[in-house]
Amino acid sequence: MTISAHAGDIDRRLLMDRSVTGRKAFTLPDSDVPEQNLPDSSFLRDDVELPEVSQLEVIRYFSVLSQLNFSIDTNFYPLGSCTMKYNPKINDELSNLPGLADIHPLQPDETVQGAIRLLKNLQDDLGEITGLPGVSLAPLAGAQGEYAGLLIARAYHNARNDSVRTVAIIPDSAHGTNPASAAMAGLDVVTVRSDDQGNVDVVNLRELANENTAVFMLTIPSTLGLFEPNILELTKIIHDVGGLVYADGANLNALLGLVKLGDLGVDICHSNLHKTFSTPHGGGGPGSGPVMVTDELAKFLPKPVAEKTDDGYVLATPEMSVGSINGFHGSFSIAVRAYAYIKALGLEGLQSVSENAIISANYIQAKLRDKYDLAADRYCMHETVLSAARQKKRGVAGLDIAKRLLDFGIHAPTMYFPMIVDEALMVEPTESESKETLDHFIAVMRQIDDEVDSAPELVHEAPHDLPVTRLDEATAARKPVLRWTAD
Amino acid sequence: MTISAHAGDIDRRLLMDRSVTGRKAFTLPDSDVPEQNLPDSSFLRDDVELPEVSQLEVIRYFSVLSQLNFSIDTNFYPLGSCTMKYNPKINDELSNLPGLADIHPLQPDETVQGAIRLLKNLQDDLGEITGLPGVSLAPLAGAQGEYAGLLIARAYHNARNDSVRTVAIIPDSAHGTNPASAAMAGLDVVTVRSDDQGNVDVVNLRELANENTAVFMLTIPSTLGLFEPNILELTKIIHDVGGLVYADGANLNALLGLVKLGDLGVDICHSNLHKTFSTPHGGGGPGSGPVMVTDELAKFLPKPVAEKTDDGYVLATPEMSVGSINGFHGSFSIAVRAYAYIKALGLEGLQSVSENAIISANYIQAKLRDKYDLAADRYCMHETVLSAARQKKRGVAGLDIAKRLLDFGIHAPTMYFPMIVDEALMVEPTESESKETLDHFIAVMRQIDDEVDSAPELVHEAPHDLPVTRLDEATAARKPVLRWTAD
Amino acid sequence: MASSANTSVNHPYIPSTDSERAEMLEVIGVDSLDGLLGDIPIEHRHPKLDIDAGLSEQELSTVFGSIAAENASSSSGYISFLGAGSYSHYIPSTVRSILQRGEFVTAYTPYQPEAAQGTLQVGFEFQTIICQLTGMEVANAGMYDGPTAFAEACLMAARVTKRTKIGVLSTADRRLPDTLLAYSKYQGIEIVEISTDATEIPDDLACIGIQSPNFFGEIEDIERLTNLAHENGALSVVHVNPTALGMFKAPGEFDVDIVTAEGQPLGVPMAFGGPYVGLFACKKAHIRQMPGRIIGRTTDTKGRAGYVLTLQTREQHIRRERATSNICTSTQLIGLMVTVYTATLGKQGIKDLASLCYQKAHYAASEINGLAGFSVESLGSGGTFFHEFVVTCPESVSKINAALLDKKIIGGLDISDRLDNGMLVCVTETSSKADIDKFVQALSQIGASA
Amino acid sequence: MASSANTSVNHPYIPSTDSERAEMLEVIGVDSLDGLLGDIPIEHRHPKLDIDAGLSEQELSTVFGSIAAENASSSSGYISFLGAGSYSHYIPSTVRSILQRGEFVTAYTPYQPEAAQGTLQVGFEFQTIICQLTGMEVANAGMYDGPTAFAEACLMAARVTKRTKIGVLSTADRRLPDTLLAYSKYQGIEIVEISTDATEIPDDLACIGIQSPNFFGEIEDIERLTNLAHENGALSVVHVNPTALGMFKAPGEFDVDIVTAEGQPLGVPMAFGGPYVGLFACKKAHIRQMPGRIIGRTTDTKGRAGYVLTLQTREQHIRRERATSNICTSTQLIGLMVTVYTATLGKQGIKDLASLCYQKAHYAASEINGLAGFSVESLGSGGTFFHEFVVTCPESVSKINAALLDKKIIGGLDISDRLDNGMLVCVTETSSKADIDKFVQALSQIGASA
Ligand SMILES: Cc1ncc(COP(=O)(O)O)c(C=O)c1O
Ligand SMILES: Cc1ncc(COP(=O)(O)O)c(C=O)c1O
Repeated sequence: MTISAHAGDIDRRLLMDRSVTGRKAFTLPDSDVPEQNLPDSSFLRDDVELPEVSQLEVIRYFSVLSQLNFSIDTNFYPLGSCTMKYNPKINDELSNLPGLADIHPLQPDETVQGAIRLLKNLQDDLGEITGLPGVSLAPLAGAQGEYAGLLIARAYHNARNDSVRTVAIIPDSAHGTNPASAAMAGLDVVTVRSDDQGNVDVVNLRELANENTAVFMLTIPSTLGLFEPNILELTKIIHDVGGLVYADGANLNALLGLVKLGDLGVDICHSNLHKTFSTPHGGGGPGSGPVMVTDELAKFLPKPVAEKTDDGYVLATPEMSVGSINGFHGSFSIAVRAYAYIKALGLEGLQSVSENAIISANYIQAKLRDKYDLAADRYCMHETVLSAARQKKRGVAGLDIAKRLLDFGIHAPTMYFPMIVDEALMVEPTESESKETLDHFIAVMRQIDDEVDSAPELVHEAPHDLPVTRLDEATAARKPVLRWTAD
Repeated sequence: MTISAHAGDIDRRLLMDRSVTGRKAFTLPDSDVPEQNLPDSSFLRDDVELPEVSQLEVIRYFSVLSQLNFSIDTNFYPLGSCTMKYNPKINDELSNLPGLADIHPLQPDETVQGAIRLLKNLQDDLGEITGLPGVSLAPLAGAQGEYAGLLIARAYHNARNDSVRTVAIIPDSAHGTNPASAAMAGLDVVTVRSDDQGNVDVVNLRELANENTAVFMLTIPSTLGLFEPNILELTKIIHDVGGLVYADGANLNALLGLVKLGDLGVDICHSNLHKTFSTPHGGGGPGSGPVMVTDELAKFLPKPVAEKTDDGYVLATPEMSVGSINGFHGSFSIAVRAYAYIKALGLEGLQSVSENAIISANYIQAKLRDKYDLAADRYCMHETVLSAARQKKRGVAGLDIAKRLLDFGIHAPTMYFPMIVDEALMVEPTESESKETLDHFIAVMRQIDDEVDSAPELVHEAPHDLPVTRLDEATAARKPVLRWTAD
Repeated sequence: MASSANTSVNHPYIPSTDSERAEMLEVIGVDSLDGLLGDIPIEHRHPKLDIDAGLSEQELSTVFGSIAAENASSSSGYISFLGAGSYSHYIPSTVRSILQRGEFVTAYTPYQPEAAQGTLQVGFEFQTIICQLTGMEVANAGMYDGPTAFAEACLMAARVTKRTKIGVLSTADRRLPDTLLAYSKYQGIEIVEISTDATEIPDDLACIGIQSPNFFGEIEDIERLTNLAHENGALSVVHVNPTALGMFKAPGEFDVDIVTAEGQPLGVPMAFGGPYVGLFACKKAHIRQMPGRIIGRTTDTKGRAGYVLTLQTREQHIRRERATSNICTSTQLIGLMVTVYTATLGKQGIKDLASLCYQKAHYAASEINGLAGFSVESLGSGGTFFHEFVVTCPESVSKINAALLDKKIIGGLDISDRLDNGMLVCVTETSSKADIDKFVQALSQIGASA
Repeated sequence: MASSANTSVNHPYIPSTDSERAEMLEVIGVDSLDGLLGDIPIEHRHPKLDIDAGLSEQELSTVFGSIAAENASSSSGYISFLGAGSYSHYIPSTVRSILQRGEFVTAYTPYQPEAAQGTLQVGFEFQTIICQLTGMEVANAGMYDGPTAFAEACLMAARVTKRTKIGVLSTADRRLPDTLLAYSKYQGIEIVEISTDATEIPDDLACIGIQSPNFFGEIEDIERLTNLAHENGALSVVHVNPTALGMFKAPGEFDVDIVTAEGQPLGVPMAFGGPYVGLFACKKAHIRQMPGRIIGRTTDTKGRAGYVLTLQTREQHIRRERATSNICTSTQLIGLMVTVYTATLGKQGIKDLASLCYQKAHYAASEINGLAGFSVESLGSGGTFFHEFVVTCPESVSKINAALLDKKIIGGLDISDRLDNGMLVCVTETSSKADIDKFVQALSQIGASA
């Protein structure tokens, strides 16, 4: 058999296939205590079949694998709804400081005053930014923040003996976690329509809102990248029927210093620290999804909440807390990074983030609107949802365009979301990218539009030059192979 | 113009070409002291034209560039004479510890006892390994170690009023730094021939050695990867005429715990910590080239030398030191890494390094000798020098084979060195590489030999799939472009 | 053309300059940023914010240095005997080294598999390693943390069995039923406590949730309890400590249905409680009820192997309110840490590690047990413990811990809510014999003066 | 087949196992390792070595932790006012982040340019930045350190002028002539000291070597001295502090022939003195006499730009004993640090940094100058200093420094060998006003009790 001579064709054998009996990458120290009796052998297992490889092989294997990824550090990554911005390296360093990375979550409060102070300051800053001063940093990601928020809403209604409220009204454009979280919270999901401008249909909302309404979950700006022009009316409709307004803050990157959610009638929101506050996505987490609420709702927050007392900082459990939604105090190292980000930017910097995020998205939209349809033909906020409907008619799907972008070293936009937009390509450039990068992206998108007619096979079969071509996802799901096995 | 859609075709514009007025990657703190008067404006310059880029751009630019490199962390790198072994990650970490990375070289000795103790321990270990107990860690790389060693030899002869000794005898197989260092030391270089077995020609050496001989510079094992079978005779010849024997220890990786240079009649040697002692090569340094000498010569060592006294550890200047060969105390952070390497391996581990390095090289040699000529047809030490003479006759040069290896993700061997071997390809696998990697290399080398006949253009035009094809080195030298310029 | 966007500060994280902003605004066709904000109610635009001015990186370092210095940890000379769900282990340099690779750190969830084979292959390795460790057939790519993994496992058992009563062993860490409660509150689930020596269980249980080693460090009789569950049509959900699996029988050997764990001990810093990763493995039969991301192997159009997110119809972005969980962003990077950690330790290392923890903890236990007034207790699960054990003290643990703190020792966890004067002590390979002896001696002194 | 190679230990750094070794030995055709060692005199084979047994990584961490803890530094709460060739500066996170990339760290010298474009392009950037900073036409890719760069520059001047007498300004750091002496000892070179206010120089000088800011921190009159050199057919070699170039005129503005510098201030840890990087720039006319590696731009067979090592005929591996220097392994990775550092600071940052150092140092100087018994001295070069200055103290500097050390202050350098009771004080942006005030107050107390 000939060996492939393509420098990109790397050896992708799995660790267990590389394993050689007796090889090792690590040794443990010898025991320094007198030998202790082992338990009865019925308790004991045989070997654990973990890989046996050298230390160099560990480093080389994972280093080479890493190069197969696109990432912010190496690529423009305009993935809508995901806010793929620069993740400052200093924040990673600070989160790894001795004294922050090596403290135990159950240490007495007096031994972790710095840590709790940091959490308290971050709570305060997030409360200030959103205008919702009650903050718990416990939720481990956006979806958990949503769930915590819904628990709070339910606890609030229950506390008022208002227990018929079992409905969550959710726009048809919402992210999947919204209905999924609502279902976990035992709420029935009722969908409110979007109008032809991409806004929540006010009339429809008025029809749906009633004494069963527990909560209205609104994404601000919406998943179409639009700010609801009728926001005050929407929140009023809900409040008038006794419901609460939940804001999905995944898109907070558009709003820093420009508007406070609390001022708009929002009662509860979450924010993804791994989006707006620049903590690295890590290929799918860890995240952090703090939940912010009005003063009135603060007593329901999940535990813990950092507080300042006369004796110093403490981790407290709010009076009527919805309880523990996870093991300890949330994603502390992520909170450290987010706090560092806020401190580095300061007030003016935060405002500048949103201003530039908005200008960049609108610039792309303005430069591409002659070639690509827009989900809504108006100024957008921090992201623009294009539609490949026109290209689809010419034989090439949104998916193909997304894959073709990869050939140019540009990550694909979010595809086919929000679901209400035909052939959606959701582009979020973020404030981190330079005008040259935006111009390059625009030029590539225009070139791909040309290729739809001039070289459609280039687009259909893309990507051409990545470690793999398109993968057979159907077979993957039909005959799942989910782990290495000996054979 | 069409934009290239090859994911590998990255944007290689230089930083100055990316620079945009007003952009920045960093801010300095504001001054916290009362404003001071500036010097007369005649002292002051205009702006320094450094790049103006964002912080993300700094990270992305260098991250993407890094991926253009082959490296130990990502590739097999059997570059002969260079000992491209695994560079343990823990060593980098240890060298960056606060208390090691942030100490000033001129701090009082009593404030840096740990640092000096480490240097002293490393000196002792190197002295023990080489059998030459006088050690200075001052030299900043192998070549500087050579130069220091030659200064010592000259100082020794001068101290004996033996000042007619102005000749360095150097084998024709020697590395270029040997004659270059000898010239710097004001010595006349006389070349001793190698015999047809790759050994120093004893007869020739006897002819050349005389009362003018200051030093005989021998590489052990030789640059052909061979151990001089007549080593004891060679050193005796030199000692008999009153000369000193200098051993170039670049190839010490073959000898750890197997033989001590001092036992063989060597008076002075250097060792490249960036080879045998696993400190990273960094794309061409930093290195460290400690010089080791007999007790008798220790008083001539370059300063400083770490010593233990009753009052603790001190950095001392030997009695008749050849002086300061650089600014401070040598490559401290490199010494830290090398010391960590020795501590991690211990005696048995060090022996195992050389044993495995030797077995690996001989294994490759045994498996390739039917296809490739050998520089010397005998067992080698830690590296084997192949010759592409046979392939050359079939129309393909050693250089072509080296370049073709790159297509398989394997770094090329050292080419055309030692100069006495026709079409030399010097292969040093090191002990770090697994048998599978060696087998893969062997298979690729055999396949390339096939390609010499079956597909010579593949070999001639290699590499095919790297960021660049072969580069025009002639024009580079004829019309040097050595920096970015505005245009 | 004057533009209010000109007020934007130039910050290292934001490349656009004033003139570029002006240029872009002109292309967009507005005079200023405010031209784009028309949809935001004008009375609420540009509110006042009480946020400090930005800091330079050097200042940031100083500020965080002081914050870190206010905490007591091994780096400030403290020794600690806390465990109870978060453990101090030595993390190999390989883990930190790989964790610095921006290509892993700054990628998103691998929705475009062609551009994410690194993340995906690592996830597949992770799933493999979790299966090997637990002895289970399949695993997902990670949950938020141990307690949420346990809660989701119990809810999954409810879905699989179509029952609504969930039993949790009385010896479990209360964080497990507490999180389960928060996760199941509005789903008509009832949580009941099962005694560790129960020989009968309600016949409508969805599962028995067993923690082993339990909260008190002891190994539970997984086999007996699992059989008991199965006899009653319930599933067995076992929450393990993965380090213990280097030595103790894997749950897979006992026909357990779902295994969960806190992945933190496998190479993840304690970091004041997170981020961690929940491990989740189960029988293949239940795979379509499993929550979380799953990575599968497939082939590309050229027949080459590659990896993709699979079985996505379980997930919220497809199934929405009928998803198996609402989880989206999860813990891929922590999974990478676990993967590099276990690959580094390997077959021998995991064994040696478990043994070292066991030896040291048992040494500490026997020394403490020898002290007047202190005794090591078995809380009824047979008394075989791994690296945590319970000590009853001659006076309140809070007093003892305060006295220990003066000696720069962070004592074991005060569990007086579960046992009078009870302290839960954990010892791992990061405690030297000298540390243990120092602790024992301090206890002895404090005990003597009690 | 028994093989003595079987004694090899299995170590994480060595993958081969006993059976693999045996297999390989069989292919080679020997019974044991010793079969391959026949050329090594048998009586000297396998000597006894007094080297300790190996440590696990965890033990290694502990050992090095204690070593580091024996040193006093900012991380252990000391403040320091040492400079004199190695400077404390804040190093941006970008530098450390890029320095962790194994592709840069673990590559060799770029002898195969197709497989080393990363290293090469960075080197080209480095050369560019050194030219921009110094105002010179060309630069090489780095020397070992500042003093060796200076020594090589003087030797280069001797080659260019074919003269053998080298003048070094009296105000230079003695490390410069000392290293030059060691570098030139056997090359028939004579080193003479030139006074800073000299108006005449010997007419057979190869060069004047000028340090500016000089050892005492003061700016020299580079223009006048360069003119003086040129009038006498000598070259001008100027050794600068690169941080000062953020504010003070670049040597290139004064027709200087060769510029060298210690690159350490540009993002390189002080690390007890190394590794650092020597900066080296000169006029284009002299390029073929330049020592060290040089990277050039060229094109590949497809016409794409790429980078290669060039002008290699100057170097030892080609020219051997007639090379311009013996340097081989150099300081590429430190060059990367300098490149990332300067790219991060950028045009504005280097200016702000120089200004901050200047401001703080001048504040410190004026405060110290106001103390009884202390006075800030100008050593004859006009008195304009950058961030270092000389103080004469009321008693011996060694006593003062000992007293300062008790207060966790590492005082300035004792230069009593050059000036009675002289202390060389350095202040950079890493000293806060509070640090400076603490230092001043401590001096005042010590001075009062003197
Ligand atoms: C609009 C929206 N809501 C909610 C989420 C869920 O957040 P997370 O992934 O952090 O759970 C996301 C993220 O994907 C989102 O884009
Ligand atoms: C045999 C030999 N001698 C000397 C040297 C010079 O060592 P260095 O590059 O560290 O100056 C080398 C390294 O390239 C070498 O291989």
